Amino acid sequence: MANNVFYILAGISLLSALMAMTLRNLFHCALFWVLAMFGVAGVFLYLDSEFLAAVQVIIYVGAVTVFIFFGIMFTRNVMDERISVMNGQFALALIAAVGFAWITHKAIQESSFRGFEHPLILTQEAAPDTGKTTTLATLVSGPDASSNMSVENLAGDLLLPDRGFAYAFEFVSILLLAALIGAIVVARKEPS
Amino acid sequence: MIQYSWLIPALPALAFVLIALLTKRSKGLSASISIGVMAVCLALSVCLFLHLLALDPAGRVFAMNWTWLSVPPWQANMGVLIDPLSVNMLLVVTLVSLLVQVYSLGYLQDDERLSTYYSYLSLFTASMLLLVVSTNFLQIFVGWELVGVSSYLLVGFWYFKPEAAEAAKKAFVVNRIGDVGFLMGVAAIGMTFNNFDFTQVEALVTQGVAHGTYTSGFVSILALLLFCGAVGKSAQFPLHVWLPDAMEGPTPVSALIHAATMVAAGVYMVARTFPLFSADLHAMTVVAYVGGFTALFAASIALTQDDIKRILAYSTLSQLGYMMLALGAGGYTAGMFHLTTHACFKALLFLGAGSVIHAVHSNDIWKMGALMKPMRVTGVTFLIAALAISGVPPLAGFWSKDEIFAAVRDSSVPGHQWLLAAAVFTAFLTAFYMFRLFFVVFLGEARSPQAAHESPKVMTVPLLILAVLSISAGWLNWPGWDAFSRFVYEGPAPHPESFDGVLALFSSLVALAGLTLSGLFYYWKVFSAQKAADRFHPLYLLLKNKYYVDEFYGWLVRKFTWGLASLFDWLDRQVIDGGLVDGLGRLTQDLGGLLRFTQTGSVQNYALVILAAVAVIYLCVSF
Amino acid sequence: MISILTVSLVPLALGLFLFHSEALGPNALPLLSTYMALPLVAALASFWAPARLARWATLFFASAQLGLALKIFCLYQTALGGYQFTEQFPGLEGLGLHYALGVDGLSAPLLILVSAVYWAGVLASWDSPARPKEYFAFFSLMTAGAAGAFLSLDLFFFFLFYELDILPMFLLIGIWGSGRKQYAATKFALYLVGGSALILVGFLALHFASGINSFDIRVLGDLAQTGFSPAFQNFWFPVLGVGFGVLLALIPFHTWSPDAYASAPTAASMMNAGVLKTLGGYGLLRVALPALPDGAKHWLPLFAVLAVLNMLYASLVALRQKDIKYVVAYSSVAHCGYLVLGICTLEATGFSGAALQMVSQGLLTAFAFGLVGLIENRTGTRQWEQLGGLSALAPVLGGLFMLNTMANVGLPGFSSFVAEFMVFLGAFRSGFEGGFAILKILFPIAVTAIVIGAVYYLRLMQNVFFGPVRRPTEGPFVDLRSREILPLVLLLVLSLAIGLYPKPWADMVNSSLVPLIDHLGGFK
Amino acid sequence: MIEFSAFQTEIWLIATALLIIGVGLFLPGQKKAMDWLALLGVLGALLTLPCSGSRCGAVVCAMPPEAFHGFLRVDGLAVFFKGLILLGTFLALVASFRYLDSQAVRHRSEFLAILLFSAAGATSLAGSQELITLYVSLETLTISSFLLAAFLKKDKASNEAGLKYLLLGAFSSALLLFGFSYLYGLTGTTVIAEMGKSLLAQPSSAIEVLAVILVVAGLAFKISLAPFHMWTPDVYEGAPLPVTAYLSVVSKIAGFAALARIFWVGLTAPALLPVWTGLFAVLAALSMILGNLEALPQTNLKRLMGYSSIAQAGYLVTGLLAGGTLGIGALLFYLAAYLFANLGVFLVAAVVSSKTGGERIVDYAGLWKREPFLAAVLTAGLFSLAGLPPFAGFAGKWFLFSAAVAKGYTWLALLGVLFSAVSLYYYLQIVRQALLAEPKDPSPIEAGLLEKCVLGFCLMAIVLFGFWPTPIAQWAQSAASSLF
Amino acid sequence: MSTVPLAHFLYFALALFSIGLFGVLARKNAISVLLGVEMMLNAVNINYLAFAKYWNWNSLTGPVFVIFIIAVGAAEVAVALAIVISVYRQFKSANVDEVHALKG
Repeated sequence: MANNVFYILAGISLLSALMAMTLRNLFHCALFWVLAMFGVAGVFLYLDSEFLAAVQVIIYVGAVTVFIFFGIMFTRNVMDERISVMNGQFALALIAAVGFAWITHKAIQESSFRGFEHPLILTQEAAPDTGKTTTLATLVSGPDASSNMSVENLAGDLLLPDRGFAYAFEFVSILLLAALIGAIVVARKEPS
Repeated sequence: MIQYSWLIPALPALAFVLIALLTKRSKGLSASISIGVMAVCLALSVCLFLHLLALDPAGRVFAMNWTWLSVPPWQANMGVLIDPLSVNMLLVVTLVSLLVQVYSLGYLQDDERLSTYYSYLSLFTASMLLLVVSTNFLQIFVGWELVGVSSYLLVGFWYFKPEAAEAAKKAFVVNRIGDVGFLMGVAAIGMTFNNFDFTQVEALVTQGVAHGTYTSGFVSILALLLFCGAVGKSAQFPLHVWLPDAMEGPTPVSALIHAATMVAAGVYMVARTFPLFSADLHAMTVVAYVGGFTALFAASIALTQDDIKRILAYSTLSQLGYMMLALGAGGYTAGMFHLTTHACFKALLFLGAGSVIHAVHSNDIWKMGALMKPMRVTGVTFLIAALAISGVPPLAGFWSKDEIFAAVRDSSVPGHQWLLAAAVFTAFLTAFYMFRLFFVVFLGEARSPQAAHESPKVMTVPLLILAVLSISAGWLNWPGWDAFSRFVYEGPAPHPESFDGVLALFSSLVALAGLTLSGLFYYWKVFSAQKAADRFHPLYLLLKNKYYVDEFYGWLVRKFTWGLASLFDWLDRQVIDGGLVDGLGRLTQDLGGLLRFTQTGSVQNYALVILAAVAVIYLCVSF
Repeated sequence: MISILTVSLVPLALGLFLFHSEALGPNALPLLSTYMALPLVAALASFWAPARLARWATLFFASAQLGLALKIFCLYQTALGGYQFTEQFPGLEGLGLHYALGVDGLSAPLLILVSAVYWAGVLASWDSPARPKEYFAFFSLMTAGAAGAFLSLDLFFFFLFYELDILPMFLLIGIWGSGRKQYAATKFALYLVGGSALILVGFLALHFASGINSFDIRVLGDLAQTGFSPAFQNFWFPVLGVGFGVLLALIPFHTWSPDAYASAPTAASMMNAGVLKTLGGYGLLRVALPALPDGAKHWLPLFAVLAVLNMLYASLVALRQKDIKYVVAYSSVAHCGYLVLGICTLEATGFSGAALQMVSQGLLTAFAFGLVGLIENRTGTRQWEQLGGLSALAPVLGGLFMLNTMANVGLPGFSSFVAEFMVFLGAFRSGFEGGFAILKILFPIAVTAIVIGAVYYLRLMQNVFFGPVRRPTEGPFVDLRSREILPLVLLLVLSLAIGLYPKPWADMVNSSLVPLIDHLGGFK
Repeated sequence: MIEFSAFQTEIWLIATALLIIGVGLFLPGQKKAMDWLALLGVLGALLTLPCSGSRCGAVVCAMPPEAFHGFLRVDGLAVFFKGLILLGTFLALVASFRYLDSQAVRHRSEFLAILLFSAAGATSLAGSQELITLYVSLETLTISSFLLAAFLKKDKASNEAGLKYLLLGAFSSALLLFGFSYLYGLTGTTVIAEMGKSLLAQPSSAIEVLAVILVVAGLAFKISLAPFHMWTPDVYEGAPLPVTAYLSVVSKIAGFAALARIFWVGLTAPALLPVWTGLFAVLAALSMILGNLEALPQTNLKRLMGYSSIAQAGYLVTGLLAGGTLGIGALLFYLAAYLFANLGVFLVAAVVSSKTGGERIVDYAGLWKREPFLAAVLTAGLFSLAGLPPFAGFAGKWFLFSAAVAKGYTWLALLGVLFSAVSLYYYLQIVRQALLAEPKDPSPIEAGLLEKCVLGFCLMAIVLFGFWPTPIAQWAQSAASSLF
Repeated sequence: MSTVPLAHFLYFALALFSIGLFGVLARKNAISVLLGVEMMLNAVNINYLAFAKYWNWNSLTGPVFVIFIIAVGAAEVAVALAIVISVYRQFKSANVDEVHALKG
């Protein structure tokens, strides 16, 4: 049952992603794209990442789509249906995308990922005599839900300096600031 | 005495440097330096000669050596070798040089570049003397090249005359062709024996042949390589073409270089390295035949020439051919003897011719005539020289030519009887063309537009001295006394040629016959030369055009060398540079131009390339 | 004139004697570094000095360098042999680089060549160039490159100094040249960089294959230490050989040189044809042969064929040239053939011949280019068909050109005779006494070059200086001034010094070449 | 306690950027102030380096400062990279002032600030020891670069460059992330060193190889290595000149910082090493060939420099794949040489183009007559790029190729030197115009004092590194040793 | 509760990635291309979370990475839109294949 939820979500996502990438009408594309993002958010949920699912919905489905609709509005003639929406290398692109998928699929098939029917955890067994901490791992059948994956922990990881990601977190704000300033400057209409 | 012998080549060299660098401005001073030095050299040579005479015949060899260059295990020296052969040559060279230099004072008195002329002459004598006293193959080659360049400079002395410039170049290049062989020979000898020294190499050759270390065939190859040089320098067939053209130089130069001394260097070199030649009959045969052929060949050409100097030049060729013939036939002393006597009378002939040219300002014998009267000294001395070269007894040429005949007769060269016949016939021709020249120029009717007059004393005195020598030089080998042969002969060469009365008589008759026939044609006019020429027109044309050898060489050079040069030039410009080098550049650039089209400007193409690259790389890595 | 002599002789004397003085002590200054640095100083000085003083500054340092060269030559102890006056500073130990200079019997005469051509080049361009500061600076820089390359014992610095020549030469051709100068300059630079690409990779291969962390020529040239396998040597020798061959203008890699020389200003042609080319032969003798003896034995016969081809082919091509400078340029290509042939004998006499040929052809080619420059300067043309009978107008010029002709023809008395003769000796010995069999055939062919080599120069002499006077411009014709003669005289005197008494020179080069032959092990 | 010294460089840069924005907001007319502020900020950041890199001088660094769980560590290598990045930024800034004036760019403060943000991203990248930190830094650098490339809004080319760079940049970082995700899947960590240890312990698998290839693709894009290079000429040509200068140097250096760190720390497993070194060798060869050949027919200087930078990436990767202190040291040295040479050229180009408005090669005709000093720097820079002595590029190439030969990549070295010879041809095209051709417009071009000083500095560095490479090469080697 | 194998998540992500890829490569419109890129980033996110869940729950690295990717992606979209708008002003088109003045 629970599995089926995943497959349905995945199916919806992929289908709408496909639509989003192939439909002629850009507006419809954007809508399907939003649907696909919802599907992905659902999968996030399924992967016990409620918080991220929420972020996904807020940021992508909310903010990003708004942005994109903005963009669509600005670029008016995209609604014109007489012109092909695919470029000249459409066929090659298809082959490349399918080929890439095929290759990667093969690689995943051959890999050790294939064996994991259940979520597993890797417990680290410190081997005191050798001092190695992370190299040897034992695979144990993990608990179904994790108490670790909480917003608090996540926030802790992101904000506490000793957890390491605080720097990146701070830095991403710089990135956002730069992007914001830059986007404003670039997008602003220059007086002639 | 011997220890000062190095001064003999050194003094003229010093004179050259002095004149070239310091005294160019003063003609008189330059000439005095040069002539003075020559006189000193002559005196030194005479002293050496007397010194040697005083010694025991077995101990007349002295050598001094200074290391000039060495790469272990060999070393090359510069040195002075004093032995009868070289002293004989020294005497000839210094004497003729001195006389010619004095003569030049009159001949070239009006030339602005007299200083230069004397500097060149000094350079020449220095080089020639270096060659003469050389102790080894390298040194003789050095001298050889240096006389070549002096000859080049002197032939081209009047460089503003295009013919002179051309002749100078031709002389140099043709000599170089001979030098190819010579150089190979010297290199081969030096590297085979680790030695360049004449005496040591000769000893090694003798020993080596005796012990079977070296085959006589090998030695004869060495000898023939050396002989190539002699063929060039002594203008033997087929490298004779330069000598007649070299007559473009001032006449005293022709007398000195192209008659008496330098051209004889080839003969001297063969004599000097005689043991190498005599080690094998093949080498001797080649030498003899080249000499014999050249003698006959050149004499026949001389019959029809009109230029006084060219007639003498062909005569020189012919006489040099005699000398080679003698050496090839084994007549070591005969060759050297003829060299010596020839130096006297041929120098005399040329100086005489110079005197004539000086008087009439032309080289064409048909523009001269009846000069005996205004130019008595010249005429008489010229007659003496002509008689001498024709082999009329008892003048110098008679004796030396006779010894050559004797040597050829006794030679072991196969077919020597034919060579003898050729030599005798050449003697006949010699007498004929010499007296043709004499009769046309000095007797008969006057054809010169201007009145000729005798040359000044400074020119006639050398003529007189040479005339005396032309008469008397042959007496050195008076039958039974054989002073010359005994002096020069030292080595293991075959016996000294002995005088043969029958042969002498016969050859005298032949010479007289030639003389008489010539008189019948050109003096008494019993026969008409014109008619004879018409009668044998093809032959006449052939002789007149010198057997078309020059034309043939010209054709060869044009077709072959020039063609090859053009081909290579084309190859260089069009194929290597234009095709390969620029082509490679162009190809690279075109390749770049083609590759540009991959840069389509479409960003999605780029993305596709990235993805394709990832896929291809992955596939390549996995399989 | 007097001031030129003063500015030349005073520093010359300084260079000669300063280091000798007791007060300074024998090693007060590093001799070789100073030698190498002098042109660099000159470059800086001429760059910073006022334009009109640039030439004086350069002349000053050039003369000092000449003095120093003579001093090194005199102080070098032939009897001891080996590298002397060595200087060494640690460099990048991790990369095996160090700054090491030394001079041996092979390079000591070459230093004289470098300095003489430098000095002569400065005087040869005394009043021609526009922008004299840059001109003299670049010229000095070229010299520094050549000097450094001859002195370096470390391959990195050898290569650095060698390539240092390319940029200034490019600029000298491109800015101060004539004719198709841009084409020639570009071609020159590309060709030489292409050739040096091979050299560079070859050097690196030597270094890493040896397993010794050193670029020292002395170390890499010792097979006992490096232990290169024959297969390795056979592979890498041609790489280095072709690399140096490009520099030597070995056919078919020669086409850069006529164009470059013909377009370059006189002094640059002198330096480049006289000195830079020599570096190719030097590299072969100094690096390629000692390090790769088996490879050399394997490949030298082929190079010998190319060398002989150079001698004949270039001479014949020279015959067809209408531009005097091209004739001289092809002549210099032809003369490199002797050099290479000497090396290809793999034999002591041939080696000595090659070493002397380096010096000789350097001096004489520089001499020839100097003269051609003067002819062009006087007549305004280089096409010999437009010229004739110049001897009548300018006897001194004619006389010098005559000497040049004779020297290039290889007449005894000039260094070229000695060198070429020794090359022939070596070729014979190698061919007939157990060396390379192919030299049996090549030896006679090579000797014929003395004829063809003579023809084009004699023809030039005949056409330009003999015969009736012919020239494109009218007006007074001034014969050479003493300032113009002076540099040529220096080159000539050096050539004559070798040609008249070659023993000390030959002994000096032998002191390093005989050990080299021993090292190569002959043909046993 | 947070060790600020581990990221004080970035703090400096960001603070300066914010200050400039402030100036721009409140004193919009104060162009000079912004300029000097930017320069001072970079210089200040540069000054923070020696004390953050190591307390005992710049060369050896026993206890590199680290922070955030070791995710950020300023070891010797990081110091070196940061130094280069800051120098590059400084030079690009100097190149931009006059250019911005001549193009009448209105948002000067924003331009400068974004440039500084971008530089902060780059320096931060150099110190990152962990993929997330690295990714964020990288994106800061890249996204700011997109903006800079598109900064000339009225210029079609600039817009096109911005768009192309953006699309391909985003695409390639998606590939990179995809690769990272598999690496994370395989190792469970994003700390590069731990990742390396973990990979060492497991057998090689296809997905691992694929992940590595994706990472290569993502990062090769940044250093414009063929065949991931195709954006380079278009973007270089279209972007504003100082931005091109910045991209050609800083972006590339940062890319190499990431590559060196990820590959030589994270992916050294014996099964992987030959895969990616071999791969890099092929890509390097391809870059040299494509970059040099395609540069030959170019007529636009910026575009030509784009192709040139592709070729240079090829040479540089030679050092990367050779590895060891020798290879990475060579890489670092050559980066330094490349920095001065390339930026010297671009600085000259900026001065010239500000005066003439032209960016074609023929616009440099007769530069020698118009301003000899510019021509001299241009020549030296181009010759250095071609690898000719006495310039730094020569020593650099020597080190690079000797590292390659030492690792058995002789063919690559041979290819490199041969194509260096080819490259000389197109560099000479420029030099020929600058030195040998006659100017169409003989009016002098005067460079400002600052520009002259900086150009002089570049020239000095190019020549000095060429003549005496030892000190800097030693420093580079010791910096490289912090990887091994 | 969940028994979906890890590989299926991966396949899902892969499919999504490939669809995005196709969009990037084949769509004319710049906005569509951007949508494709974002889709690829989402696929990456799925990978991270899947690995995080199946591999090692203790560390939050995977989710953290996802957060950063989302943040950076958002910034990217902002910048992208700005540039697209600017391009549109100049080229009067937002079609990627019409923006190819720079080439060769």
